Amino acid sequence: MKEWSLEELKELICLFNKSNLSELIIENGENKLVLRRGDNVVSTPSTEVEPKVEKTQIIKENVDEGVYITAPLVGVFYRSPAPGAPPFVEEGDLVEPGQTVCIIEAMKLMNEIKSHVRGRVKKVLVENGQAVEFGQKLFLIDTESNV
Amino acid sequence: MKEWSLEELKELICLFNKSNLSELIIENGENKLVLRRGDNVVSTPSTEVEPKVEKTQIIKENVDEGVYITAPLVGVFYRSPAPGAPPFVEEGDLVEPGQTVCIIEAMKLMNEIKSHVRGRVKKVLVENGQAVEFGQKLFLIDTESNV
Amino acid sequence: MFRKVLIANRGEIAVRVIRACKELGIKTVAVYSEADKESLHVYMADEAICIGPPPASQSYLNIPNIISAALITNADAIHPGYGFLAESSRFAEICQDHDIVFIGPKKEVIENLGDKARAKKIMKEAGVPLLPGSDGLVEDEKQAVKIAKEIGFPVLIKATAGGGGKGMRISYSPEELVKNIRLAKLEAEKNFGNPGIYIEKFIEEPRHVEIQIMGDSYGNIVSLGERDCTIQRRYQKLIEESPSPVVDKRLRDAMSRAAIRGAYKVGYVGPGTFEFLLDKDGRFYFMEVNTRIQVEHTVTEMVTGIDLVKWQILIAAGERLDFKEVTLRGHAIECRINAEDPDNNFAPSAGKLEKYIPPGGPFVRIDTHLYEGYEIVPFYDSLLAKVITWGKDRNEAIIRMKRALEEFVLRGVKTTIPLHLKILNNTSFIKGEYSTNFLSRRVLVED
Amino acid sequence: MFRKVLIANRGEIAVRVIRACKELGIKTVAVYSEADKESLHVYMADEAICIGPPPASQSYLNIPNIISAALITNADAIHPGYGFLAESSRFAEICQDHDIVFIGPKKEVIENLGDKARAKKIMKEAGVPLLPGSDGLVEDEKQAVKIAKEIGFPVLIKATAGGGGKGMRISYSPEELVKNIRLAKLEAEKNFGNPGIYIEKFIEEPRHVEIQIMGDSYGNIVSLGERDCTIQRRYQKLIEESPSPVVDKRLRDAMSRAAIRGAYKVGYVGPGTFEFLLDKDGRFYFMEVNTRIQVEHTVTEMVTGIDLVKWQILIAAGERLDFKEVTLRGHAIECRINAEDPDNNFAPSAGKLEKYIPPGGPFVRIDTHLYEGYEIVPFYDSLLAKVITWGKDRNEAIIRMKRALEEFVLRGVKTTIPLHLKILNNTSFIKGEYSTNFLSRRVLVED
Repeated sequence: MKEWSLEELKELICLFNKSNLSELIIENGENKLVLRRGDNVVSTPSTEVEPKVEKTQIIKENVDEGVYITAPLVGVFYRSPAPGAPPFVEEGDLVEPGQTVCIIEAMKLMNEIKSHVRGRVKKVLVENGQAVEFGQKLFLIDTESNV
Repeated sequence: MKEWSLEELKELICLFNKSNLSELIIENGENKLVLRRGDNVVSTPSTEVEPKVEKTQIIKENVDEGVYITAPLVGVFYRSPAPGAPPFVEEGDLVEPGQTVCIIEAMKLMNEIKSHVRGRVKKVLVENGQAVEFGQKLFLIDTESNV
Repeated sequence: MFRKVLIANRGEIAVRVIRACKELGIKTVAVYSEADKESLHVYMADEAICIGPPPASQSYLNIPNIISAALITNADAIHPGYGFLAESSRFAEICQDHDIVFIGPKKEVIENLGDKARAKKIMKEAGVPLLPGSDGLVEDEKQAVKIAKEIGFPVLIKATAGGGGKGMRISYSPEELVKNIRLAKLEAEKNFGNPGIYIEKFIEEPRHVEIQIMGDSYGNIVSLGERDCTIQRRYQKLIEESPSPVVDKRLRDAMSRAAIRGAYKVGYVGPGTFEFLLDKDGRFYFMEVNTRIQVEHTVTEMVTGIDLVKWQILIAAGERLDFKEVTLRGHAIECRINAEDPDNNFAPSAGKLEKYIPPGGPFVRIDTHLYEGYEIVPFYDSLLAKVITWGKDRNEAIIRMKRALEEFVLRGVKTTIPLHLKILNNTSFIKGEYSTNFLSRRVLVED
Repeated sequence: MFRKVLIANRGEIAVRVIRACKELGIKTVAVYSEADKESLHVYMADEAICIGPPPASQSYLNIPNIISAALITNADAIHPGYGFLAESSRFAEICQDHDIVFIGPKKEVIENLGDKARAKKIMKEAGVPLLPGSDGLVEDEKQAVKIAKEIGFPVLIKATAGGGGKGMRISYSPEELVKNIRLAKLEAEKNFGNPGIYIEKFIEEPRHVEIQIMGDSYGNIVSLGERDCTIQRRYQKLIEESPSPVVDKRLRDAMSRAAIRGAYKVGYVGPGTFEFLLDKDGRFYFMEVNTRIQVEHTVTEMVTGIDLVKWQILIAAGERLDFKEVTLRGHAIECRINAEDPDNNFAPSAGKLEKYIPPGGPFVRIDTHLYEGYEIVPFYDSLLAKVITWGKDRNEAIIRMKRALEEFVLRGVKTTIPLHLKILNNTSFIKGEYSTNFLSRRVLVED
């Protein structure tokens, strides 16, 4: 067998990459050329990526059962009117439109954030004292179930 | 067994790709060539990519019925050995491997271009006196029909 | 030095400021509207805070959310960029109230220079030449003719309640003036409900030439030469260059001295721009001061070798200028590439950038927030990218700009590149002979 | 002036030459191999001709196809770029035979300077300092010791048939020299079948400093200052800068004078590079002349403001240099970004550019053939892009380079950017204290 030049090998590898071969062996007396595809290279794209997409979709569907109360301004989120005081709402509580659900402190001013829907607090999504940006999800409210 | 050139290997891999073989082994004394199909490689893109491939193949068959003689060098294409002389080949002519089909002038040298296949000239794709680049299609040769 | 700077802006200038901060070793906070989630400044900054919905009034002009974003991220300083809150003395004051450094002049300076009448008064006191005029309303025709004779014809009659070019009339002689004053008063009464008019010298074929100055907190003020911003379309600058093709060393020095005098008078700190009208005889008249970094600061950077945005931040942090004068080398031109369709009356264009290949190679600079796949949103100004070229002389800079614009691939959105190429190929432009009406008189009429 | 130039190259340098031609108003012809069909130079040129299959031997080194491409497109001249045919006197001759201007020195000059022994002889005659040595083969140990004492220890024993660092031995004393000469002869006999050896002064911790000269056809030769190319990996330059942190005005002038003397001696026309070894005491020794535009010409452009590629073409077309001396302004650095994986023994990397956002902003230059979606092919050298930054001083240029490399988004291919950042953060590099073994001794060992 001939001796493969670097250029030819490069091209051969390129070709092999594009093909759907798993193995290429050229033997000629003492000389032998073997190209073998890496397992993980092959398997990864199909099995790994697809479920990911599915998963997020599933999560979204599970999670989305309800509506969000989002931050209408940037600031620090507080669950209760004062340190030590009980939170405005707890998970499981029923909220009415106009009911204060939290405070966001911005520029030293305490802004009461009110619910715009009627429903049950399914999840509190931000910790007390955490900074929030505009539009950040604060509460998930279940408006569907029998309230 | 002969020594495989890169060009031949390319063609072989191409052929193998299109076939439904899973393995091709050519052994001849000391020489051995093995092509093996990757299982997973085939399966993943198959659902997505295959229909596309089929389509191009169909189109290709309609349009391409035959093989191309391409320019092996850059230069000016001449159909006849001298101005005023009859062309080497006309559409409809039968060509044999090794038969001169045109001249490409490069650096003031006249290079006779020979056919590598047997078949009938289906189409002359370049005009006399036109400049051609490497790989440019010059003639379409019908190798299938009864010649 | 600051540890963290919040950039209260978007687009290319936000990217520009982030770059300066990175070179200074300062952490950055980007703020963005919901429309700008995918914008480059959001990716480039160390932190990013959403401050509101797409309309600027609710996001990039939303002072409480911006201040709050600075407070929750512990930013030491806010860089306002240009536009939006850059010249808001109220914003500067609120920053100060919250112990955040506003990267710009003191609020009093912004106020004094932001009010045109007050700014002119200060500059007059500082000995900066103003446009001669009636220095107030004109009462009758006799007074008008007297003033006009003093300042010399032609003169411009302006309605005190007018604006944007409305209610203006040019007069070349006393007779014309008397006639026009009557008409102007009538028109002003009718259109603005106020017949008050005043007179100013009319500059024929003026050029917009501005002086870039930089002051520190220790009383040092340096001029970085001029920029010629004469090429405009409806008062929007399109092409800027430095140096100006009509300014020689003597004039540059005179304009620089005037600007520095004015800057001293107000105690100017940071980069500032003194805008002048320049007439055919090389006389210049103060127009206004821009108390911020300008879009076209880039051309000054290219000819001086000085990074203006880095210096702006350094000065705000209390650093001292380390140069007393600058040397201009070669010539720089900037073209503002807008998402507008010049073939369709400059209608704004939005859409996804399908293909994006910026120009490159020697002496070509791109300031942009674009990347391939970016969705151009229609909510803000239409500036897509600034292409800046440098050349050993003006001719090389022009030719290089043509080369750069021709290799710029921007697929998926209409841009002003064809208009720029038309200007760059125009003989009057190439000769440097043009005034503010260049575009309407020499380029757009051809269409 | 030429009407049409064919560029016998690919990648970033083909793009660079096309840009120069565009600025000169010259039409361009790109040639490309089948693997480069989608390459940027093919899109940017006015015409493009496929000249062969992917292997360079059959395409970019295929002289008949390249000449033929020039003939069928009526190109006046061929620019060879660097690498491939750039220093082939045979190619230069064939161009001449076909009345095509080869944009480079005359073939005799390429031949004289391409032969290392002949080049050294000429330079010696011109008074350019060479590395002191045995001036031919060393016969016996006695002679060797005598020569070594003359030139001073340490000395390097080299096998005349060796190369690439093979068959070299350093000796610090006469005793060591005697011992090493025996061993070296034995080794040379064994390894190369030729026991011939010679002696050269050994430079400890040398720096690679090169002088860029430019000559025209009228006997004018100008030096454009030096470039420091000391940062190398296996004789491949990685980072280049101008000026060199260890060259002062006196040394620059001395090296420039030497290079100009050498260039005069051979009648050099066009841009050329005189490579020197510089020792710790500021003595410099001629190594070789590169008779082409170099990869790192960019840093010279940034500090001189002179477009070297444009001048190369102008000079080939018979133009006269219009400058006699140059002023260096600030500092410029170039990083060569290669498609190699520094974490995997610099294995070449190929693949599709999934995401590509080049750095931009002030004083950052990118020379590249990349664009988003481009497929990096494995057939040619691994240079992806050159990032060049300019700063008012070396420190600013370094900081700016870090900023630029950190904002460079190249997804889909492994690059040497992490290695560059490691170098830029290295204290010895920042101080400018490093020699040719810097990378192996100071950076790569840390891994």
